[in-house]
Amino acid sequence: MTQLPGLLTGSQLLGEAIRKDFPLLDRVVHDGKKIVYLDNAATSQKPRQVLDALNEYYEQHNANVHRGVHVLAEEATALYEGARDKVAAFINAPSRNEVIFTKNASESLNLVANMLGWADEPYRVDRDTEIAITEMEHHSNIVPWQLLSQRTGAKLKWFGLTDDGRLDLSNIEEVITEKTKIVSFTLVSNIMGTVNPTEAIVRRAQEVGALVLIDASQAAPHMPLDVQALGADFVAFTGHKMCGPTGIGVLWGRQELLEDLPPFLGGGEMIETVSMHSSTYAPAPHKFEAGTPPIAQAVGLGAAVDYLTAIGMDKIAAHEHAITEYAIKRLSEVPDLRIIGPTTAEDRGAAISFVLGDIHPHDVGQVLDEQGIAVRVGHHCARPVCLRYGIPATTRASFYLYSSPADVDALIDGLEHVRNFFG
Amino acid sequence: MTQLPGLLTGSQLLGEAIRKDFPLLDRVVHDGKKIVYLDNAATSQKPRQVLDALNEYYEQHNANVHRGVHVLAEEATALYEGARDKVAAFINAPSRNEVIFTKNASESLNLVANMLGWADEPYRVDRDTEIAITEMEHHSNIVPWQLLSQRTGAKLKWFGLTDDGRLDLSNIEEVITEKTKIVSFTLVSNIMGTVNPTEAIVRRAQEVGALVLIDASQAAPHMPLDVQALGADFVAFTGHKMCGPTGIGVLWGRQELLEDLPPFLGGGEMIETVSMHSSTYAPAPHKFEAGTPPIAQAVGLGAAVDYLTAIGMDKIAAHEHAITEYAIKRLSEVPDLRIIGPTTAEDRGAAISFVLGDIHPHDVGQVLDEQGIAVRVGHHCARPVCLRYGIPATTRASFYLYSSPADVDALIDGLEHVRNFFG
Amino acid sequence: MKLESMYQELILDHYKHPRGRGLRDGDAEVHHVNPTCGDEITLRVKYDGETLTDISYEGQGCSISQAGASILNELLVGKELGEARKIQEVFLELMQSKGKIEPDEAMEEVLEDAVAFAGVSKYPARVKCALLSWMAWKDATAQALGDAERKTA
Amino acid sequence: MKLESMYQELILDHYKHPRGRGLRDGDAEVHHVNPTCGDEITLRVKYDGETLTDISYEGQGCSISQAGASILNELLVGKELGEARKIQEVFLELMQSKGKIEPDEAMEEVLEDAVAFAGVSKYPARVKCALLSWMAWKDATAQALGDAERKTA
Ligand SMILES: Cc1ncc(COP(=O)(O)O)c(C=O)c1O
Ligand SMILES: Cc1ncc(COP(=O)(O)O)c(C=O)c1O
Repeated sequence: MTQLPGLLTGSQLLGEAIRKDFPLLDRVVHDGKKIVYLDNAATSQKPRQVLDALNEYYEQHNANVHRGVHVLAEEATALYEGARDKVAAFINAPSRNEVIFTKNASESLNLVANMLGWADEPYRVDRDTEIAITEMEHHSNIVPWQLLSQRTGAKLKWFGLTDDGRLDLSNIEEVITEKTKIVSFTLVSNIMGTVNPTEAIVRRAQEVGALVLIDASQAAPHMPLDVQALGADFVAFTGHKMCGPTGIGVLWGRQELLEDLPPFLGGGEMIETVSMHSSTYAPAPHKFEAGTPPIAQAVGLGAAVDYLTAIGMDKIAAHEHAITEYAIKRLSEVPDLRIIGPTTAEDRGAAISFVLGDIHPHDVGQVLDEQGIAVRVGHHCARPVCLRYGIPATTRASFYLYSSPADVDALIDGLEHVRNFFG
Repeated sequence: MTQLPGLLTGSQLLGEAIRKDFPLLDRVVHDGKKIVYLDNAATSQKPRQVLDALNEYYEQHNANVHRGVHVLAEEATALYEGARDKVAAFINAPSRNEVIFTKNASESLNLVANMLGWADEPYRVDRDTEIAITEMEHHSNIVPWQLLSQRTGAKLKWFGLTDDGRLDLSNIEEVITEKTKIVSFTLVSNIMGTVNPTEAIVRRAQEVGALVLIDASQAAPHMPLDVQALGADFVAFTGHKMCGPTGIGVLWGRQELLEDLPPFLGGGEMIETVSMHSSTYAPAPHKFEAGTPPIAQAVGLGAAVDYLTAIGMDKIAAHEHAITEYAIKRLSEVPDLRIIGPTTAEDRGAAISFVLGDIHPHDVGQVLDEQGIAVRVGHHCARPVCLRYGIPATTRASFYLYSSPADVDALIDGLEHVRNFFG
Repeated sequence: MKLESMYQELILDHYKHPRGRGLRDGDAEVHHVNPTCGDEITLRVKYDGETLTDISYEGQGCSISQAGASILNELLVGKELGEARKIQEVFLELMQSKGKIEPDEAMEEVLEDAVAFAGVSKYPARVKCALLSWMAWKDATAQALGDAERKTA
Repeated sequence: MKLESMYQELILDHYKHPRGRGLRDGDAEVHHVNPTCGDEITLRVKYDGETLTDISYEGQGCSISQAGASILNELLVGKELGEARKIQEVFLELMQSKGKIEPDEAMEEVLEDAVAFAGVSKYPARVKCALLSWMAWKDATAQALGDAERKTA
């Protein structure tokens, strides 16, 4: 480990041993360079423990879930429903039946938007009502609301951003009004790392009787998540960013709402009884899980949750905070580098976006890649943020539990090389 | 292998060697009984080759797809898009861009139903139009249309069944009329194994200008599938039944339709450009793939397609036909056993439903399970078929490329035991 | 054979020779379905004050669900409501035990023939079958008493 | 460093010293965006009969997309439409070659400085950057000629 004078005592850092759990971190690219993986906000790597759970599922227990009396079907069902228990505990859900498995966070967010479009009063979103989001949302928390607004005539409003990358809540009473039916916002920005203040927003939403959906895609992997403490009505996140497989997402929703709201996709598993003339629906969560669910992926997500919990989500948060603090300090020393988003480690996650002089992020990313450093460049599915700050794109380095100060150092050296290359 | 006097020469059978590719088939249950897996219509087992592809993806190439300039992102994108090429070739799609990855067949079917509900003319389903399905559909091809019908006011009609488990097309001109916008039906029944005559239905649909959606969930795993020869507008199927992972489905659709029809889920990946005020959508297939796709699962499905293709889909079909013929013959010898569905192997797949005297299928399944024989019991997500034939449920044995005549023999012995137990 | 711990002689006997089957006059009727397998029961209860004087039923389904109704009838008819409820709770506890409760004498005294279901609790897919008639009874009772309360109100 | 095969001196030079940049009078204007990275170009074409007399442009984006526009300008301005189209096809073929085409002399004669992009074809994510201005040119040309046709029709 690098010498970190003063700044990092190392005490908050997780050990390097964690890296051994992640096979991909041994990957060598471009003629002998060991990968420096700093694209964690896009997706995380998977520990051996998760891959083992997937393999064991497929090799020993694979069957379709529910409705089966044979031993494999019972085992697969127990594993799948056991994963639901694990996720429920991980987010402190009052009931396991409030945890719905989807294919990704995007489906979770769309699910809520669609439910509200088809709902009866008092939930129904229609031409006389409003939807509130923010300018720092991921496209997956913008486009579903644009679609809903187009389809129902509801008005879409949003919170703007301050110059230092935070939500501008100064006009909260105009953005969230008596007409607002749903407020949907991200807990942590995937592009700027900003951690948003939930309390003020939730309080205002409750005041006007609006539902609250929190996009926790960038929070669930990185910090303790307690859906009860958040006070939201729905919370969405995605498995692949939190050491789980691709192909699995989660929507948590309050029981009463899940009972009252209409289903989204129709099909096997989500029904109680079907005739050609009409059907009745199973209680939640099954009501919202049409078709064969992502069984192996749920099992893998359960293993990921076990893995993260064993390490401890607060330890992970502390580790990332220390790395972020160090990274911000070192990045601030790079000439011509401008951070887009909060420039201190307070109330921010471990995704750091920046621009480097007038070198286009594509070029930054490409030259870093040749050195084995994987960052993401572009608008990070948050183009309104780029528009807001008048930039075409950013370079984003994002850290996770296996990131080390040495990764930061490699990034800084890499950026030096970029500057020389285009200087 | 069992002696099969006269009936099976063995020449159409695939070798026993195939079983070695499937780790789960070595599973031992209930104190030493090797599993006899006859629940293939619910889900198939996975060959080692598919599991290897998943592991290699996660250990060597895992990254989020598209938009990345680093080497992992490029590899992951190439693997994901490569899987699309493989699937396109597997179904003889005119263009790879017509292949949409979903989470399962249910999502594929719901996607079409939702597109048509939001579409402009001439595709729009509304109160003045009709939808046609059949009484032998899986719930996943019934409930989406019931929902669409409730939401738009469109009338839902269906083809009934003949006593021998086939579609009754005698009133085709009443079921598919000038008002019909969409005809959706299954190529192979998951409960009775019936292979449906597509030509007559497609011809009538084209006559009245209705779109055709074919549910190929029980066809794609078992026989050569050529979407061009089918003449349909959309074809849906699911990965987990064809040696692929859970969490992945496919919707194929004709290019012009995918261009004209509106998107379903909104979010990252499916957009061209996003501002807070409006968004434009990427061309198909991306337009219909919101959020991080099931990347590893697509790669796994690609490996499954490679595996099946290497063996040959017509060889697989011939193998299953031989097994089905043998199974029907032997089942017919069991006293009090009544097959629900076609009682010959002609125009039928390898799923065979039956009732055994008045012993409830649950009890049949349970006693078979104790002997290590995994069948499915219940209504198989096709409750209208049970209603049609006046039975509460069936026992279903379903075969696949690794099934052997010895599996059939084990089933027959098992049923003998069931009869003694409840006799 | 392990299975025999589920299909006890007693269960098979109730299945083949159901007690009290058929629909008779009652204070309330309910129809319950087990959507996972299509088991169905139509059940009526008759109360004389606090005394459960009849449980009559028609149904179709597997041996477990049908034997369950027969045993329910045999066990509860004639009991006071309070006692019947206590029995139901003990049975529910046993069925939710995932095979972990080995019924002791005290339990056997409460459940009588119904202890034969202990083995079923190991089979999650079948627990619902075993509970079908018990849940129907609970529901029918709530309706009957609700009506009664409404009448006296 | 392997990367240098992508970032040829020539490309960096066009990037740092773009030729013909700025918007001037034209027959048609298009605005193209590369949605995957936000590269943008506004491009105008001016024809005198069949002769392409100017390509003027403004844009922002990475070195590859900006150098691409500069090279496009240098290479096509002054050419007859038919020849320009042929050059565009050869360039497209090179860019879609996934690094498999090693430009020979014949190709170099057609593409001149643009052969420097050969290395870019190995980077699928960047091919779109390289093609951005070429696609914009094609589109603008179609518009200009469509207008011309409509005018003469
Ligand atoms: C004919 C048919 N259609 C649709 C489906 C739904 O597939 P999935 O559950 O993977 O969505 C199935 C299988 O369950 C099926 O057999
Ligand atoms: C804040 C945020 N919301 C939503 C998403 C969408 O997640 P997914 O792509 O898994 O649907 C992402 C990640 O891409 C994200 O960072």
